Amino acid sequence: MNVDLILEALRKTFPAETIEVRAMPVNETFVTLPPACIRPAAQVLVEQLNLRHLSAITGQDTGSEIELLYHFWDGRGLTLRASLPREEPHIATLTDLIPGAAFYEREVCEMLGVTFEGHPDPRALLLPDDWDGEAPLRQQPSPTPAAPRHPLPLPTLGEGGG
Amino acid sequence: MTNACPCLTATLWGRLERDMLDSLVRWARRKSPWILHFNSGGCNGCDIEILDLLTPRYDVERLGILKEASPRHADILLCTGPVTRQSRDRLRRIYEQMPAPRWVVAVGSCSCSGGVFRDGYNVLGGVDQVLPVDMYISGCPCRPEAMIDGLVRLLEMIE
Amino acid sequence: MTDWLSALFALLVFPGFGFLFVCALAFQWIDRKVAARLQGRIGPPWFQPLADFIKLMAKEDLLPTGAHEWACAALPMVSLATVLTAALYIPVGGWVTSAFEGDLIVVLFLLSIPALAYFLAGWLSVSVYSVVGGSRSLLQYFAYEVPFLMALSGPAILSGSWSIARIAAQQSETVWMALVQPLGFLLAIVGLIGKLKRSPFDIPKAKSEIVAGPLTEFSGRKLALWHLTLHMQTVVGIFLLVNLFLGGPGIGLAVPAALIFGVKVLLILLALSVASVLYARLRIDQLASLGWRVLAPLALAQMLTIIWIGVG
Amino acid sequence: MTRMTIPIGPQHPALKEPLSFLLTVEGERIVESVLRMGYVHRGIERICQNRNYVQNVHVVERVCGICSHIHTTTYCQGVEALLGLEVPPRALCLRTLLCELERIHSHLLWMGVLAELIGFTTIFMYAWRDREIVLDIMEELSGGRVAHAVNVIGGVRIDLDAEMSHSILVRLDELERQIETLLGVIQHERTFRARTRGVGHLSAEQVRRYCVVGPTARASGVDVDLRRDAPYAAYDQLDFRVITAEEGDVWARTMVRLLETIESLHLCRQLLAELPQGALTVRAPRRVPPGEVVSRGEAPRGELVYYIRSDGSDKPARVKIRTPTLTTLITLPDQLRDVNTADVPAVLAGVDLCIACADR
Repeated sequence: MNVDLILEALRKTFPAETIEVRAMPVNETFVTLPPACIRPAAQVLVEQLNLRHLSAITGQDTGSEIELLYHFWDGRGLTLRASLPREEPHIATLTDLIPGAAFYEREVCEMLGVTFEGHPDPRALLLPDDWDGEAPLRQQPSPTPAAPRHPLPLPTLGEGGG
Repeated sequence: MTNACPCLTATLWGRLERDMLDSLVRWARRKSPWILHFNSGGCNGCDIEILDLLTPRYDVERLGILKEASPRHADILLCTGPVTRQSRDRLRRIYEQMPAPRWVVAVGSCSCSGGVFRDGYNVLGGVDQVLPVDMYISGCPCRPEAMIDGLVRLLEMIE
Repeated sequence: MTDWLSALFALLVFPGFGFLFVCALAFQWIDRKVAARLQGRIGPPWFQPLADFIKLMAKEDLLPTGAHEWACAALPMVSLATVLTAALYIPVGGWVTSAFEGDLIVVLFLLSIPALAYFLAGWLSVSVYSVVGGSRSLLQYFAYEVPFLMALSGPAILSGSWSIARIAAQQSETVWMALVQPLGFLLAIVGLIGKLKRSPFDIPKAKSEIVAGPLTEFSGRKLALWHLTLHMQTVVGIFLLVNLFLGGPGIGLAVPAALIFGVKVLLILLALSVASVLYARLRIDQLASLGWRVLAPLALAQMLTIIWIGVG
Repeated sequence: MTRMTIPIGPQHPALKEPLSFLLTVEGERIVESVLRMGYVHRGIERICQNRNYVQNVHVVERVCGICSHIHTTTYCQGVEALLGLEVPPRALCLRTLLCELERIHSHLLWMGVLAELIGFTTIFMYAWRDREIVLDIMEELSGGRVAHAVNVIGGVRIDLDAEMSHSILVRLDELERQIETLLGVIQHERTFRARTRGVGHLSAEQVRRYCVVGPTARASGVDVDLRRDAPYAAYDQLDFRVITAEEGDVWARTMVRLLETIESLHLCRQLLAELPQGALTVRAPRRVPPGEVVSRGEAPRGELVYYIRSDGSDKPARVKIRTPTLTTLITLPDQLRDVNTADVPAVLAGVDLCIACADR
């Protein structure tokens, strides 16, 4: 993977945007883009540069905003970063470009409450069916306390222990 | 007089017979514990050690232990891992499907107390939060030897 | 009076329930032990099958809501009864309890009833796995039964009699059928594995696919009876094969006939155990194609050859 | 033909861990499958935010019991990069040694599980019997059969001397003979082939679309392996082949994994022969300077990604774990379409699911 080539392609696609580039440890390049550019940028990566392996999507709540990190990989790492507002964050889905992104997006959606517009199946991925708390990775004192100790009436003892 | 005697004999005989039958059944239960394994949120470490029990080095079939697939056939429920919210109801349902007499064994530290995950937002704690546990086997992960020891002690309790 | 008593003895002790019960437990133990040793394990102690049986008998008997209660209770009894009845017509080491011309056909008929009961048990106990297992057991029945029947009719045709005792006795005078019809013998063993739903043909009760097949929802006493039926079927099936293929009781040697019979029976049991260890489980469509493309044509060819030789 | 719904899981003998599939079948053919996971979701990413960096080594070790070591390796590697630590070469080699032993253990375990699920109990017994050799070695090295607690931030906790290294080499030779026997049996056993050939097929194009990694991808002819593509730990000094196959079915995955175990054995031998002398750890400060890092490692199941962000305190602000199983789970509805219900266990086992990894 040639990072310069990718940056050139991205700058050509978004001439009006400022693209911040930082080299990070372990062969990684972080590129910050406005949220609206993520999907076109992914399109460029997939269709023009044949960079199709999306390793992961990390979502994090920095306290002031929700950050999404799209980790691509092709011999070197390339991470696209976008910042979303904390109130009703939403961004376009990548599932039609990269079907493998479906689970990553579902996870970010339930963990941080980010809406992925156009996601074909936005069900919860990991949280239980009866989850009624906040999105658990949002910064807050504690994400819905784990259900209290002894939350259920214990079944009658006696059949066991013979 | 003529009535009392056979009556007494019959009672004595009946009791003897019942005792013999009782001890026979207890013997059979001790010698033939069939286990069902359910992971309610564990990391896999204990689960592979449970499977390891069946393999040549530990071979628990020599103790009569068989790993069954259906809750209806099992005597002992081996639980691994902490109980997560999603698997809580399933764990209870499996227990309810098991015919009496049945026993529950918590295998591994998570299953005993919640282990390293006890403050997780999706973790309810150990198996005893949901089911009555008859035997706790600690360890992270639990060694196969410890499991055999725990199971044998449970079987002694059946006595 | 003595007639009546001896009939009762035959039903309950030998060669009826008592004898078959002991054999079923012993065979089950031998089978498990041999398989374990072949897999590098130690295997269960000798009383294991007995402990399993008693424990299951003493366990709570549950059925899911919606299952046919009386049918589920009756089916294991019916199949156990048919197996026991079949056993009465099979000579054990030269001991003939009852025999008549054509009892082979009756025995084969009786032995196929448990397969049907097994299917019904799956169908009536409402669980999805049971239903799938039941329909698989029926499919399997059609795959193995035809070659099995054709293979077993070989000795009957050749010896000109449909009485098991007479076929066995005739072999004492001539030669073992297994030597005359090695192919038929092989087909009969393969068919028997299918009939007993043993590995590698344990498709209807494949643990990793459909839990325990038709028996998934059975527990306690009913399960114990089902297991007993299956293991008694093993015993009866092996006895039948020994009588039809491995020669008759008397060979004029000093050794008692019962001992020789026992050795032959053990040989077949060992063959079954080894086969169960050596192969992966087949899929139902693979078994069907094996049954109809390979086993059935072979059995047919063998039968036609016998008829041709017999007539010529 | 009537349609029927068959539930597979959460408690099902084909699954060692809870996962739920609702299969809609026509006869024995599957037309649709719906996946529900999350039964083992413990919220590890959140737990990690509440513990300090040192405690987290033990938490991430318990993401998965089968590939525990690669989790700590990738995590420690990330934290070390944030700290700018130079880990001593001996420590890197020992880390790598454990990684490879773990790969052998994981692949043999998988072989056994697959064999059991297709009804071949004997192979299961043999594979797991041979696996005990690796477990013994790992136990002698670290004190744990399954969880090793070998890695610390800045190095490793274990050491070995010449005598132990010799005894390991002897046992590795024995293991190689056993694995070759196993390979021979599997290649020649017709029933095994009948149950795995053409089952659970994934094309190279599907692998790329779903971003599948590891042996599953390699069995479909996609040549990816982080050990070669982005050498971490001591892999840059080692010489090994990346095994690939073209067929993309369970059979190909079996071959890839078994040949990989042999390759891993060679790697272990190289490591033991060229083990550098020197320190085992460097001192690591408790507080980590602000920064972020993406750390990658090749787990037995494929690419493992850790993203760690530090805000300057002694606890990480975010630990994101992307495990290889998540990528294979997404392909399962595709793999299961039009498959015979009897092949479901083979398909599920074939991709080597580790639900504990995927749910975290």
